Order: sequence, then structure tokens, then C-alpha cells
Amino acid sequence: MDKLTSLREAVAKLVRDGDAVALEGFTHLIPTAAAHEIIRQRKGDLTLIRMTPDLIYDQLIGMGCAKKLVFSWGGNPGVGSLHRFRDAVENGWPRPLELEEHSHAGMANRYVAGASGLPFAVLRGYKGTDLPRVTGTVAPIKCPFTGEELMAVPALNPDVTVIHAQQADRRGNVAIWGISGIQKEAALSARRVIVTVEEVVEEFEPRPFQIVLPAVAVDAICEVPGGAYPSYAHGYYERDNAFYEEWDGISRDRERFRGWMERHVLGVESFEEHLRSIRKEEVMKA
Amino acid sequence: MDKLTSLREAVAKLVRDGDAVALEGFTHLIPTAAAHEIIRQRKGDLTLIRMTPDLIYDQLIGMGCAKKLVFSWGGNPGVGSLHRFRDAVENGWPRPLELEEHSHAGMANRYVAGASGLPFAVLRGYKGTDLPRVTGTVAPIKCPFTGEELMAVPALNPDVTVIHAQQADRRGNVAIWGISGIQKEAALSARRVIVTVEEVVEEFEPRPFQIVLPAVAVDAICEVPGGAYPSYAHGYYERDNAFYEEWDGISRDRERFRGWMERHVLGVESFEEHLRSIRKEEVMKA
Amino acid sequence: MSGYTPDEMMSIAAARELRDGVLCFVGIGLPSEAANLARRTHAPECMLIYESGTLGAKPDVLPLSIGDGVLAERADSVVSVPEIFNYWLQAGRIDVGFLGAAQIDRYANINTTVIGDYQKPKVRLPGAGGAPEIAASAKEVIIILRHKRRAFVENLDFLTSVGHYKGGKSREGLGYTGAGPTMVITDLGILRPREESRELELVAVHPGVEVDQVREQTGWDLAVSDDLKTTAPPTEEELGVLRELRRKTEAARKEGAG
Amino acid sequence: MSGYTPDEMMSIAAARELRDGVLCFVGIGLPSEAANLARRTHAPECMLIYESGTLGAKPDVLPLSIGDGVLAERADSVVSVPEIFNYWLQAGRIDVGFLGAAQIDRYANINTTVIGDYQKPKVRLPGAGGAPEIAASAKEVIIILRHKRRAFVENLDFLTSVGHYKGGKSREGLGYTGAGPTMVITDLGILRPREESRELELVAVHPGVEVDQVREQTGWDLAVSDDLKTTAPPTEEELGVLRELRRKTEAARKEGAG
Repeated sequence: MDKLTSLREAVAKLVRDGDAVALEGFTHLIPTAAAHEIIRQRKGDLTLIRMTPDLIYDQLIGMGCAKKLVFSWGGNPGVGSLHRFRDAVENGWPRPLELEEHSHAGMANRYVAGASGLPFAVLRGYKGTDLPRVTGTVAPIKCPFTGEELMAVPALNPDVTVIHAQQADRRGNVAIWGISGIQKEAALSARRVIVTVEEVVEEFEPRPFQIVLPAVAVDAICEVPGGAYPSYAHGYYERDNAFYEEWDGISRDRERFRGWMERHVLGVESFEEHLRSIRKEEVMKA
Repeated sequence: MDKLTSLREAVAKLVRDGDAVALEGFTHLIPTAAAHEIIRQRKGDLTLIRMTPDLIYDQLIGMGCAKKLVFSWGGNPGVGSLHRFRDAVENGWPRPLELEEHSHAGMANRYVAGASGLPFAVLRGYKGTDLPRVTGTVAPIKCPFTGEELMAVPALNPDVTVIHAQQADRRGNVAIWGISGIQKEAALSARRVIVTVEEVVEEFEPRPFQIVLPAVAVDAICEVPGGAYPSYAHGYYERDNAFYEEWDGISRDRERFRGWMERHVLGVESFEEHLRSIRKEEVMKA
Repeated sequence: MSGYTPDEMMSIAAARELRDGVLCFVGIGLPSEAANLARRTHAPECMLIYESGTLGAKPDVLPLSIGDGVLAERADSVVSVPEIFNYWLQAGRIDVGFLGAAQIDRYANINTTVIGDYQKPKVRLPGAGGAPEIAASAKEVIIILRHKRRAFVENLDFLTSVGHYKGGKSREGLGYTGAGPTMVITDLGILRPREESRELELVAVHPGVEVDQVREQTGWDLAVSDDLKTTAPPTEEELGVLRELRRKTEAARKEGAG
Repeated sequence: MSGYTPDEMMSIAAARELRDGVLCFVGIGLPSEAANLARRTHAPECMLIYESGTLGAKPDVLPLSIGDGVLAERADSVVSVPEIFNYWLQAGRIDVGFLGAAQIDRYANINTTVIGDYQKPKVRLPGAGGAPEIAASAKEVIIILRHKRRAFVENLDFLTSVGHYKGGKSREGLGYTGAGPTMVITDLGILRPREESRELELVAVHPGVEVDQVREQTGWDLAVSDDLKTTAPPTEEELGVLRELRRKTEAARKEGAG
């Protein structure tokens, strides 16, 4: 499988300054390791795309990697605000952050359109809300059969999509089970795709609600055990809810945030080292 | 599980004269038993919907149950023509058959729109073909962002959808594995849903590419072992390709067709009896 | 019955409104607590749906987020996010949408986007999430939030999710298939839209709460029903189940991977 | 090499055109035989996709239909029919679409709908199936059919799937993303569209076939390349693999459940 490569190499080769990058995941399988690598390689001027930007987007934004965010819900799930995101929007620190804001249904359908090779998607929503007033990428569209007026949203086609999955097989196919969110559409809508996985296996076992993304839809596969921490990988390790609460404190203060990032992300060479530095190496052995 | 009922009762209660009925299946899991029950109960004036009308639609059409067919490919897969379908279109026997003809992509997206509560779907197709000339339900639509002209097709929302599945659990959830075709969308787009299953089990095992349709989307579940014969049920029994070839002979002649239907469908009380009458009872024990 | 908090009363009052057997699209936080309480008391057959794609979730502790593993563990089915929004929500299959809010106005429109000006906000909130389309397409919407003057405002800073819009028949003009909010449940009482005007009116106060207290915490001139009721206090069973759920959730949260 | 049929030559010539490693969207019948022959000879990494939803199908016998169980057995993935058409075909992921036809015209437009008038047809054919969008969105299309005068017609009775439409740049005007048919392979020879006019011209005849024979079976004044080639005859290996595939298929078909 010639797609198997190191995360460092995959990010160096496939993520470029100025790219529109989607690191997707819906609480489950957040590609934390890949986000850290992007920060370590100092990729800049990124347009970050994601339905639910959380800690890793807070980190990318706080480290100044992003010029724009395309999203539908930006928070620390179950905890509260993303302080770095808020600081960027409210105070322009460390740099102003342009927003392109949608609803979940809008974002999901934008990915579907992107994955389908269509320029737009249609949904029943947005009307009467203030979203179309602040978001340019919404337009009314009329059903040619019933005359009903609905809303159109343009396709999303990220330059790069990064997802984390449980397994890849030797042929480069990728298996995800449990909650798979929008990952399939995020990958299939992108020009380039990086997948970090918990492990590479000979063959997949059948698992509840498993989906398989064929090798041909993936450019690089990087084995990074624990790579979704503090999120979880169904069947491997659980979500570290305590860390999400801890992040509230770490991220609230600009200096403390920078200090933490320097020590635990910039100051390490790999995600393995990161996990050791925050004393969470046990997730790698899950 | 109060949804569990006999096929006779489900058809009597849920299929009405004049209904738009989709008996879906993509080679795999064709709901043959349900089609026979509809014929036995002499349901009439049906609008039959299906991407790939095959033997059971040939039977429904030949027995005069259908006034209209909405479809994208009508043939005996791998064998050739559907003679009863052809006789209805070419000679109006036993009654004229109105056609609403689309491509597979168009039909699939019509079901998706129906399942999504949208009045129409958009795709890149039909242009330059003669389909829009003979099919009223196609209309151009313009992307409000790029200006590209695409094609819209109206949603399909059958009055009744019937599918065959491998298993239901005690709560009434339905499991399908292997090729699941358009069954999920066909069921979710319908007003009423009948599912025949090979067996009712306590709990589902994980299977490759399994999908689960929740109980709440189903109105009646009928245990009919072998109910997809001569089609197949992945994990239960194989497709009887020989019967598909045999059907070519049975269906070619009006009298022979009527004779066969009278003896093997109208002349029996259940699918179990049907299978015995054609000496295929072994598929029930698969 | 004595010795319960206003928050407990709110969750219990909200839980009671969930009829057994309904399909409920659940927002995270207060709505999720109320829905899970209902499932553990009078509505065991209530089908919980979370926007992460879990259909018929049966969590044994409250999820911290809408994509927690406990939601998938014993779910009837797990599907993709587009399927949840298109095949389940937009298709009109959801009986009740359970939503929270940062701000609400007299027509039960919701703001979860910003406090202050959008371009230069005082507080940037998380944003819309699934709420706008839940508000649009669920057959009925129940809103749960704490009753504070800064939340119950005369004018929303941003209209994220449509309730009864500008009142009267204005919501119908937007073409939404759902009936909109039928109830707002707070830690002080219960509000419902009036028949014609669709303006919220106070229909019940929780035990020990005075109408003036509610008016005090409402940023507009609050309408009060002629037939104002007092909510039945929590039963022993309701309180017991709620507290056990919170205890187990807290224990699981502390445990985690850390 | 001697002792092979024109049909065998056709399948082998078609199989040769499939480059290794490409994503091939396969129609049932002749295209499926050719694609599977390619996978068993020079193109083991060719990824076969059938419209029933099987990605990377590896059938050990030829499927009788596009939804046979052998297609799912060892596939890389199995997805829904909408996904195949939207996420794989329409998205432009398919390198080669392999199609059959009942009628074809000089611009490689295809009819699989009716012979005669649509409303009162002489022969009602199965219809469009997946072909129109395969013809629209596959990066390139290869058509396989037997060379008969009743199939190679001056005017199609019905235009089911667009090839080079009215010739020249007319196809581009329809907004399709794929390049259209690049090759038509028959039991007599091989045709390709001319650079400018996009009209099919005979570029090769199979061993032993005369140009006049091909003209005879073509319903329009057939263009012939100045540089007409003769197809290389089947190799021992090609013929061996093809016959073994047919033999196994026939055996499996007879066995079945019956």
C-alpha cells in the first residue's frame, strides 16, 4: 500500500498555505494528531471548514493558522465557549477571523453537493432567520414542479479533508464504525484526502454501523494510535471528558494557551510524544 | 412487536386500489411473495414504481393490476425482455400501460428527494437525450451561484413501498446486508411501508455493509422465509438464475403465462404453498 | 414534597411534556437531560434522536456532547449526518424538537449566535448548529431555558431559529412544515403561544413562584393567562430518577479516559 | 493463433483497452465480460463498479445481473444506489464507463429505449438504466456491441444516452463533465471519433475482416482511417482466460438454487 506514509510527510505534501481545509469529525474521531502536525508545520492563511469546530480549531485559530472559518456550531461540546475562537472573533487576536456561517443542515448538504459533483444543494431552512443577512452563500430557489421556494447553498469542495478512522486495510480501504457523522461526504468532496487511523489491519471484521471508504478516495493513510485524543475512537478508547473541561482553563488566557501549545504541541515531534508530554500515553495502547 | 402480521393482512390493510406502489429491490431481495399476494388480492389500477421492474412487475402487469409504470430499466436481468411488459406497451394487453420513464440516476434521486421531504432533486443528466421529450417530469434548473443549468426531477413519494429484508428484530427494526440498493430511500419516501423478512431474530449480528431501518419507519413486518425467490437473500439462499431463464419461456405466450399464474400464484394460498408448487421449498429452509 | 432546585423543577416539568412513543430530536444540555428523564419515567418508548446520527439512542448516562459513544452503543440505528437532517428531520418524521436558547423573544424566536452586533459581538456564541431546521421541521418544538431578563428579550440580537416569527400567521408564510414552538419551559414556569397572536403567555408558574418574579425576569410586557396554573411539584420518583441520572453522569465524566 | 469467434475477438479487444488501475463503471453483459477479462489478464488493479452499489467488485464468475451476490462478496465497499450515481459517477471519479447499446449513430449516441415510435414501438427495449449518466459523467466511455446494420443506424429511433451528440463541440454545450465515447468496439473492428467532427471512423478491423464487410453492416457512409490497423489476434492467454471465465460462469448459472 503506497499510500501509507508518516503524518509529517502527508501534511507536508498535501496541505498548502492558503488551502481550504476540513478536519472533520462529529465529537467522535476528531483528527487531533493531524491538526497538531499542521500547527507544527506552521501552515498559514488556511480557510478552516467544519460543522462543529472544537478544541483543534481553537488551537489552529489561536496559533494564527486560519484566516477564515466556515462552520455551523463552534463550541467546546458540553463545556461552553471556545475561548480562542471567541478572542479571534471578538478582538481579532491573534488575527481577525472571517466567518462564513451556516446551520448544520446547510453545511451537511453543502458537503453532499460537493461529494456529488453538483454546484449546490437545496433544503428547507434559513428563511426568516438572520443567517442569509450575514452569510453570502445562501440563495432562494424555486421548485419547477410545485412552485415552492426553498433555499440553495453552494457545494463545499475542500482542498484537503483530514479525518481520523479506526482502521485501514492493506489495500488502503478505510473502516469507520459507530458515529461516522459527515466524514464520508467530507472526504468524497475534497480534492486531497488524509486519513489517520488507529491501526492498519489485514482485513476488516464486520462491526455495527461500519462504513468503508475505498482506497481510491484516499491520498495518504497515516497510522497514529490515539490520534483522536481527547476525542474517542469507538472500540479503542473513550472520550476524555475531563480534558475538554480542562481546556476551558488552558484556553481562557492567551499566555497560558501559548505556553501550553509551545510545550505540548510545538515542543514535541510527534503525537506520540504529545501524549507522553500530557501523560496520556495509555490511549496509544488501547 | 405489534407490527408483526401476516402478509395477507398487511396487503389487505395497506395496499389499496389505485395506489402508487413501489416494490423495490436491486436484483437482491426482490419482494416476490408480496407481489404474489397483491395479485391474489386482485389489487387494481396501481401505479407501479421501480428502478428495475423485473419478473414480479411482469406478473403484475400481465395480470392487469397496473395502469402505469414509473421506471428506469425494465428487463429480465441477464436474460432479455420482459414479455408481459412488452406486450402491454406494444399491444396494450391485457390493458394499456402508461409509462413515466427516467434514468437510474433520475429515479434514485427522486427517491432521495422523497425521503428528504423535498419536492425535487437536482442532477446533471437528461440533456440532449429524448427522455425529456417523452417524460413530463423533468425540468431545467439553474444554479443560483454558478449559473450552470442542471436538471430537476420531482420527488417520489409512493403510497406504499414494499421491500424484502433478511431480518427484523423483536422491536421491529429491519436489517439488510449485502447489496441494499435503493431500499432505504424507497421505504423512507413512502406513506406506508411493508417489509417481508426471512426471519425475526432477538438481536442483529454485525454483518458486512449492513443497514438498519428503524421500526418507526415500518408499518408491517411479515415473516416470509424464501420470500425473495427467485431472487436471493444474502446469507440465506442464492439467486436461481435458471428460473429467470425459465421465465422467458413461461412469459412469452399469453396463455402459458396465464396458466402458470393461475396454477402457481392464484391457485395457492401462500408463498410457502407457491414454493412447494414449483418444487422450490428448499429455499425456505436456507 | 420539598427540597428541590428550580433547575430540577424545570427539567422535570419539561420531561413531563414528552408523550411516550414520540420521536424526539434532542439538543444537548438541558433538553437532553429532560428527554432522558422522560425515557426513564413515563415515556420508556420515546425514541431519542441526536444530530450526530443516532436513532433511538438509549444512553445510560447523559452525553456531554451530541456525538458521545454512549449514544451509539445501543441505538436502533446509526446513520450519517445528512441522513439525520434530510431523511428524518426535514422529511417531517420528528414529533418533538427539544431546544435550548441563549435569547428568546415574545414569539419564541431563538438566538444562539451572538450577543451584540454580529460583526463586532460582545459575546460570540456557538452558533446555529441543528436548531434552525429543528425549529423549522419538527412537528412541534419545546424550548427549555432558564428564565433571566437577559435571555427573555424584547429584541433578539440575532434571529438564529424561527419560532412564531412576527406572530399571527407570519410563520406559515415561510413555508415551514412544523407547527413551531408549543411550549417554553423555564425554571420559573411554563409559557405557551396564544392561539391567534402566537405571542407567548405565562400559563403556569412552578410552586412558590410569583407572577411578578416572572415578569421581573422577562424583558417585555409579559402576557399572563387568565387561567394560570401552578405546576405540580416533582414527585419522589421524578426527583430520584433525575438525581440518580445526574450522579451516574458525573461519575462517568470524572472517570473517562483521564 | 486460430480458432476463435468474432465475439471472443470483440471481448478481448475491449478488455485490452482497459488500463490497469482505472475505475471502471461496468454495464451488464458484454461490457461486464470484457472488464472482468481485463481484471484477470493485464489489469488486476482495475476497480470495477456496478450500479447496484458495489465498489471494487471481484466476481469469480460473471454476474448475470448488476446486483448478483458475487459482486458484493469481496467488494471493497458496498453503498446505496444514490451514492454510486451521485458520489462516484456524477462526481467525476469514474475513469471509464463501459456500455452496450441496441442502436448507435455516427456520433456514438446510443439508443436502448425503443425500436420504432416511442408511443407505439415495434420493440420496447428495457430503457435507459444507468447509461445516460454514465455517458454524461464518466471521464471516457467505451461502447461494445455487435456490428449489425440494424444497430449502426443513420438515425436513432430514440436518443437514450448522449455520445458526441450532433458532432463537433455540440456535446460540450450540454455541460457534461466527461469526454464522451472514445472508442466503439465491435465484432468486426474498432471505431474512434475523429478529432474535429467527432464522427466515428473505422480505425481497425479484426483479423480476416474486410472494410467492405464493415461498411455493409453500417447504416451510414462509414469513414475509414487512412491509417487503418488490423487488431492483433487473441493470444493463447487471453483466449484461455476468457473461455475459463465463460465455463465457470455457465457452470455456476446451471447450479444456482435450482
